[in-house]
Amino acid sequence: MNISFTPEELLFRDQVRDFLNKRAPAAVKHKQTAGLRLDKHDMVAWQQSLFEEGWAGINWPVEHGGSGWNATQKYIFFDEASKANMPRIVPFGLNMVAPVIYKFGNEEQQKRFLPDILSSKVWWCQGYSEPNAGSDLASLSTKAELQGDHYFVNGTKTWTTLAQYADWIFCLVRTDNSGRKQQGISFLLINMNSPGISLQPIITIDGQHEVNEVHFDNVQVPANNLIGEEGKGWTYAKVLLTHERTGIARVAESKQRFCLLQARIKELQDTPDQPHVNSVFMARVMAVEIDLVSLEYTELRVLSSIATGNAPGPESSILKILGTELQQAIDELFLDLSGLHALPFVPDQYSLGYAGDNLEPHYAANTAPHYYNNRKVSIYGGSNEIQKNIIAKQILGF
Amino acid sequence: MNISFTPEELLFRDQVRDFLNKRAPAAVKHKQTAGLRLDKHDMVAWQQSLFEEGWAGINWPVEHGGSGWNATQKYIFFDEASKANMPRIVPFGLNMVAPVIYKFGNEEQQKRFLPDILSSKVWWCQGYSEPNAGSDLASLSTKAELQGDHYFVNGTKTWTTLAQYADWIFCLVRTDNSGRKQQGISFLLINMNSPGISLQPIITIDGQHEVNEVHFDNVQVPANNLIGEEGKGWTYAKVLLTHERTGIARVAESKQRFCLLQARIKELQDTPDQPHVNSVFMARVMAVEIDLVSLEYTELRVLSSIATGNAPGPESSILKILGTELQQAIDELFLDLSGLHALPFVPDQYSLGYAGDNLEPHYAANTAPHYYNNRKVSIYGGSNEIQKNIIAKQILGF
Amino acid sequence: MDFSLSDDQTMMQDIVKRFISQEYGFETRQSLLTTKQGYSEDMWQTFAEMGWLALPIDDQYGGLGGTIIDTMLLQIELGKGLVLEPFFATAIHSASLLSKVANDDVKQQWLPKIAAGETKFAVAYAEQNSSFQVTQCATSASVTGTGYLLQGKKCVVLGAPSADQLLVTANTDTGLGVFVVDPSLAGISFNNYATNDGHRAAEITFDQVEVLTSARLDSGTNAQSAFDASRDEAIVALAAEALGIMQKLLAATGEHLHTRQQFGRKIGEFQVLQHRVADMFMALESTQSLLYYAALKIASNADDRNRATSMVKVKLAQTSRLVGQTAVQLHGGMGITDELDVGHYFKRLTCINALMGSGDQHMQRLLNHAA
Amino acid sequence: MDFSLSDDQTMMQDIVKRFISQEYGFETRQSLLTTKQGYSEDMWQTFAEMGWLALPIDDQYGGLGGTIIDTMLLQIELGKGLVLEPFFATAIHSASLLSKVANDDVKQQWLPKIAAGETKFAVAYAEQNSSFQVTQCATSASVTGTGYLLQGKKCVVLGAPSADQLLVTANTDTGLGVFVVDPSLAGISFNNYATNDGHRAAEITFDQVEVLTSARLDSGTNAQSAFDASRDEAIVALAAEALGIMQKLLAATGEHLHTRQQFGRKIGEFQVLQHRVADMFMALESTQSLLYYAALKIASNADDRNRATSMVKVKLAQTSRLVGQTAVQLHGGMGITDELDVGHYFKRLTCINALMGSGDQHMQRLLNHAA
Repeated sequence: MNISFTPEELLFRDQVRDFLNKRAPAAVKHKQTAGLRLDKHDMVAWQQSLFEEGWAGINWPVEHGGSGWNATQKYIFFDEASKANMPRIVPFGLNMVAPVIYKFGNEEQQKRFLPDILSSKVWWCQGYSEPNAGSDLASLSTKAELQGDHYFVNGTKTWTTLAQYADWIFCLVRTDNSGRKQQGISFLLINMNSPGISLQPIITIDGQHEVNEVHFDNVQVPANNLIGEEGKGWTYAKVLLTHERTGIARVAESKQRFCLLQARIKELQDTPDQPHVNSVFMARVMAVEIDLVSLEYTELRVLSSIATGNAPGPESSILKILGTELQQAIDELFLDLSGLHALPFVPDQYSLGYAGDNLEPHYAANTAPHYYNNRKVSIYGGSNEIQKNIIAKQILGF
Repeated sequence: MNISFTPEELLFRDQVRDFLNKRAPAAVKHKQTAGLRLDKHDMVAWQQSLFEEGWAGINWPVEHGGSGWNATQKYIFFDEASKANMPRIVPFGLNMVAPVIYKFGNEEQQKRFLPDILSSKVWWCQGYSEPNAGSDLASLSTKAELQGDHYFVNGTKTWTTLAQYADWIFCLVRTDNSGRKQQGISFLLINMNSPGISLQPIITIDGQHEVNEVHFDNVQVPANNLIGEEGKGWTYAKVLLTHERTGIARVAESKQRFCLLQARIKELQDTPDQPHVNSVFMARVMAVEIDLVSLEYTELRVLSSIATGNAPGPESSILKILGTELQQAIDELFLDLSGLHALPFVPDQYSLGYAGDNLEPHYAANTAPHYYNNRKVSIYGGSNEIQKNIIAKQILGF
Repeated sequence: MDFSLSDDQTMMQDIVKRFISQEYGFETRQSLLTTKQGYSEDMWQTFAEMGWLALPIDDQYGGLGGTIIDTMLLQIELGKGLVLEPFFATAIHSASLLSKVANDDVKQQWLPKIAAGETKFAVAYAEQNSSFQVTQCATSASVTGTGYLLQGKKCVVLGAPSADQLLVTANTDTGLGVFVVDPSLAGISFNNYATNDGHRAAEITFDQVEVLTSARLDSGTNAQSAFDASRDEAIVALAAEALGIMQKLLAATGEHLHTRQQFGRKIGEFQVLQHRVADMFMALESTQSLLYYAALKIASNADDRNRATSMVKVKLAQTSRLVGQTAVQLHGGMGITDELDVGHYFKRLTCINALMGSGDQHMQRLLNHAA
Repeated sequence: MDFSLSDDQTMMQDIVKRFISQEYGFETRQSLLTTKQGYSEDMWQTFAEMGWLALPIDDQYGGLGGTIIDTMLLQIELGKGLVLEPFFATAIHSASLLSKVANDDVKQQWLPKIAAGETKFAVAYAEQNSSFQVTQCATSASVTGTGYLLQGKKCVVLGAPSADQLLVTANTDTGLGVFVVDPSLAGISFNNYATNDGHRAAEITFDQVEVLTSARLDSGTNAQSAFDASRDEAIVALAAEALGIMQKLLAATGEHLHTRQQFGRKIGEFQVLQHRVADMFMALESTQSLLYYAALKIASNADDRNRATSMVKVKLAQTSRLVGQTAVQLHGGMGITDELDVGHYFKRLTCINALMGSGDQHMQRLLNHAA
């Protein structure tokens, strides 16, 4: 057991740092530091810079264009990228649909879809949740009926993140109603330009349009867009869900935000007579820092265990719960550090080229919307309550 | 709405203070202040001093010898008694079996039992819990079969507090097995000297003999020791349980212990370079103080509501949960204030006439055993989990 | 000792409750949110007619002379309606500060107008580096021949965009002063904005603003202690509003648990969620108890009053987060959509927490006080 | 970067695990509790034969030269057995302090004897008003013609009743000193007692105790920093022991939830209790992560090492309480009876929390450090 890096690993780290210094888009860095929302262009620009370096397929097999990194290299990359204030990778294409395609898709599908995912040319979104199937995902009812060479899809998906940017959607659809509800679910890829698809924006309490309802009204989908076998969609998705949960922990992102928080606290501590940083608050900051170190080591232990060939157990649920609780705890610290100054709702201030006056103190801007929006993280990806059920089941068998 | 006392109430308070100054047993006060356990003699002496004043039946109807106090007077009495470091009243006789006897017993039973309870001449204990019926009290199986003029009782009661002191035990027994499990339960008074009763001490992790198993081996009990009707025992007990829960909150006792804690903190703060009182610890102390004020006002609101004729709702469960959590939080503060010095297990030190050397610091003695023993308070009287079920049921109807 | 309400209080409570449920529904509020002003002037006049603006004001100044308990009861019900009108800024905080800091003439001049709904006020006290205790105040008022020259910047002045008059704190050579200032004076500029909870506020810059000597209200009184006392009353009012909101969130969550089905049953049948609701209920009861405690201590000396209001603010920081976050969590994704009321209650609770000192700041005050 | 164990480590772990489950069952321990000595001398010799006493000691002093990771793994398993032998006092704390403070001759004199199970030590450092940082030390060592005169009182000296030698901290005119002292010297008196977790300790009074100059071990080293470093190693060992205990408590609770029936079903079927077990499990994982973190930082500079051990101690204060209290709660009344092992694990966890600084003290150290 040791945590020091080998000379090769240190070399790799320098390479990553060099890349981040020279190639990471500056506009993205500004927005990240100022707590502003990224738009589609920002996210694509960042991911394409990775693609050009051959680093887009971080978890992908080498034969499909993966980076071929081991667990330590991945850790180094994400750690350095987060220190450089780069955003996480939008997961829907690169980390969610791609693994299903390269694991369960046929060769034609792999050739058709994977290159554009790797180069971030095509934007994907996820069609899992439905209005009446939240945590009980398997009870979904969007129907796909095979008629000749096409499926005809009818139903509604919801909480579809950034569907307004998407070229394609991967969906769990019901192709059979007879057996257990988990059976009869299939995994279907659907072009968002298909006639019969309509979007309805859902505005969240931070005033943003991030999620959508996607309606399918007799949408015609070529049968060769079905992944694997009919009725096996649930199995494919489950493999992915475990992965998704781990990703949701977002340890690197939390480290990044915690560093920003510490920098802002430092600024304030250097200001005479400032009222926000007191010993009660600092004890909460320290408690979060301890949880952050703990979570980072938990993640490293899990990655190390997976790397030595163990299957992930309840750990992915632990990472999901603790990771999202930590994100929310950091939000609360930002909020409380801002005090009264968190109240103004002026989302565009501090963006480059903003015409109005920016309100001081700068660190308070958008802390409240961020806090509001991030209440989602304990809800989505299988609510934290569901994760506890999963952990208990793995320990107790109940 | 107001919290000031009327001149009559202030007069009453002075009367109580005067009594506590002059008549409350000094030995009891010493033990309470030193955190030592009280023995039977101490508890009886305290209660008999109340009896001599006509104040033993605090919740009793006047016709049976009750003090006739209103809610405010009761509050004043308990508040003053706790400030004077007096212990709570042992509930089994005066507060638990007595109400059942004066509400549901016949005149002969009232004459036979109530005077000796009021004067603390006879010690009662409670026979509810059984080894296989903990939180699920209604599944009790101790059997009482009527043969002629006597019941024959067989079974085992457990967690029977201070049964080793007791002259009588009041029991829930099963007289019928046919209907719902709550039916067929009867309320029976049993003399502890009856042949066939045997005690088995249960030693708890604080090294004390406080609770017992009570075995009944064909114990013969006169049929006129049955309270009310056969099969109605559950109903009688439920009336009592709500009362018990409220009592378990022990707000006055928590105030008393918190005052002791503050006095000890004060001593330490006056000691140069002491290591135990730091800002992190003091923030916890303050949080407990806030909860204490909150709980006291919750209790006052409940008492005021009951006094104006409302039935107690989920409030008694709230008082049970918050009151026991608070007791345990105060235990933790004592423990942490003591640090390393909580480790020595020398239960007899600091008692009057103790021959050995007392270990310094004095306040650390017995803080750990107290903490260990008090883990019971969130378990007994219907575990706090059961109380939350009750609250949820009253709010949600599930 | 008596915790029951008078008949008058119960009646008032019922009237407000009925008004809110009949006249101030969620749709009404949603449509007000999108107006330029952000609230309804008609509604404001109705508040005046109902006597709510007059309630906290002394009867010798055109008010109804209600007690803090009356204000508390009113605020609980207004909280349930998430009212957008600048009631807190004008009728609570400004009226209280005026009552405590001004002389009789000034009170006769302004309080009846507040009570009648004719004049709105806002208190401009917060600054970038000020705490809820206004011990630091960078805005200055320097003496001129005819009065004072105000210089400085105030942040997050609630109700400022609609205010007819401002109460401004500023440092003078004789300590903290409170000034009544016409917002249209030369040298005053506003940066108006909406707050996260849909209310309106402004950043106000005072650049060489000339005011008359008579604008200073605290001659003969202590501005610091008047501000301190009015802030404690404001805290009780805010905590009451928060309690009303939490009551609404508990009710909404209970209803949702009866409606929403998952895994083939009502989600309210899951024991974990049942206990979560029990936790919410206990949080509510604890808050209510400390609210009563603080309200009943408002008439005590400053130390006891400070202590009691800090206690309720610390508890509220904890319970309002628990109740707000749990309500959102149990509503699932719907809980953070703009179309459901739950998220709006949650946002208002969050903002209340940030007003008049955070839980941490009040805990720190309690610790400093105890040390 | 690598978190896996070596084959040797896995083998050692298995051996200790098997020994504890076969030779150190709960009944064995219960009977040792009631003996005068409170532990088994035979067991101690077995520990020596197994090489456990030698494990943390350098191979040049008769030890096996194990790393802190090896010690950690050993302690996790010993924790599960709740061993009563003074392993921590002698083989962990004393051996570490000797290694860091003494010169080569002294180490050659004592460390092989510790490794062989021939000599037991105890560290007498705590005093009534001392903290875990031993910056305050009221016990004094004043220079005489031939050596020093010790004067003072030490509290809660773990393992003292069975110790052959004491390591005593005392203030000298050149700063903190560490002395090796024969407990039978004139002027030393013991007040022996059991501790809450069944271990043995003593209050030791030094009344004009004469020791030779050579008794002072810290000539040429810094006693304060040696003590500091040995304390950090001791904290890792204690946290590892606590982790082993918590693993046992989780397993026992899981089993109980499968056995105990209430309301006609296994109590493990209640979702609230399931989630409580999930909380215990998460607490365990968090503790383990910080334990690894601290262990891997032991070789770093003092600042980083202090920080890491304070972090694990803060987390442990929280998780050990959660796990211990939940295990007791879920066992119901049985959880606090002397006859069930659960209560004994709970007591040991509680005592570990109080050793080497409470969670609050370590949090305070972290805050002071950060400020």
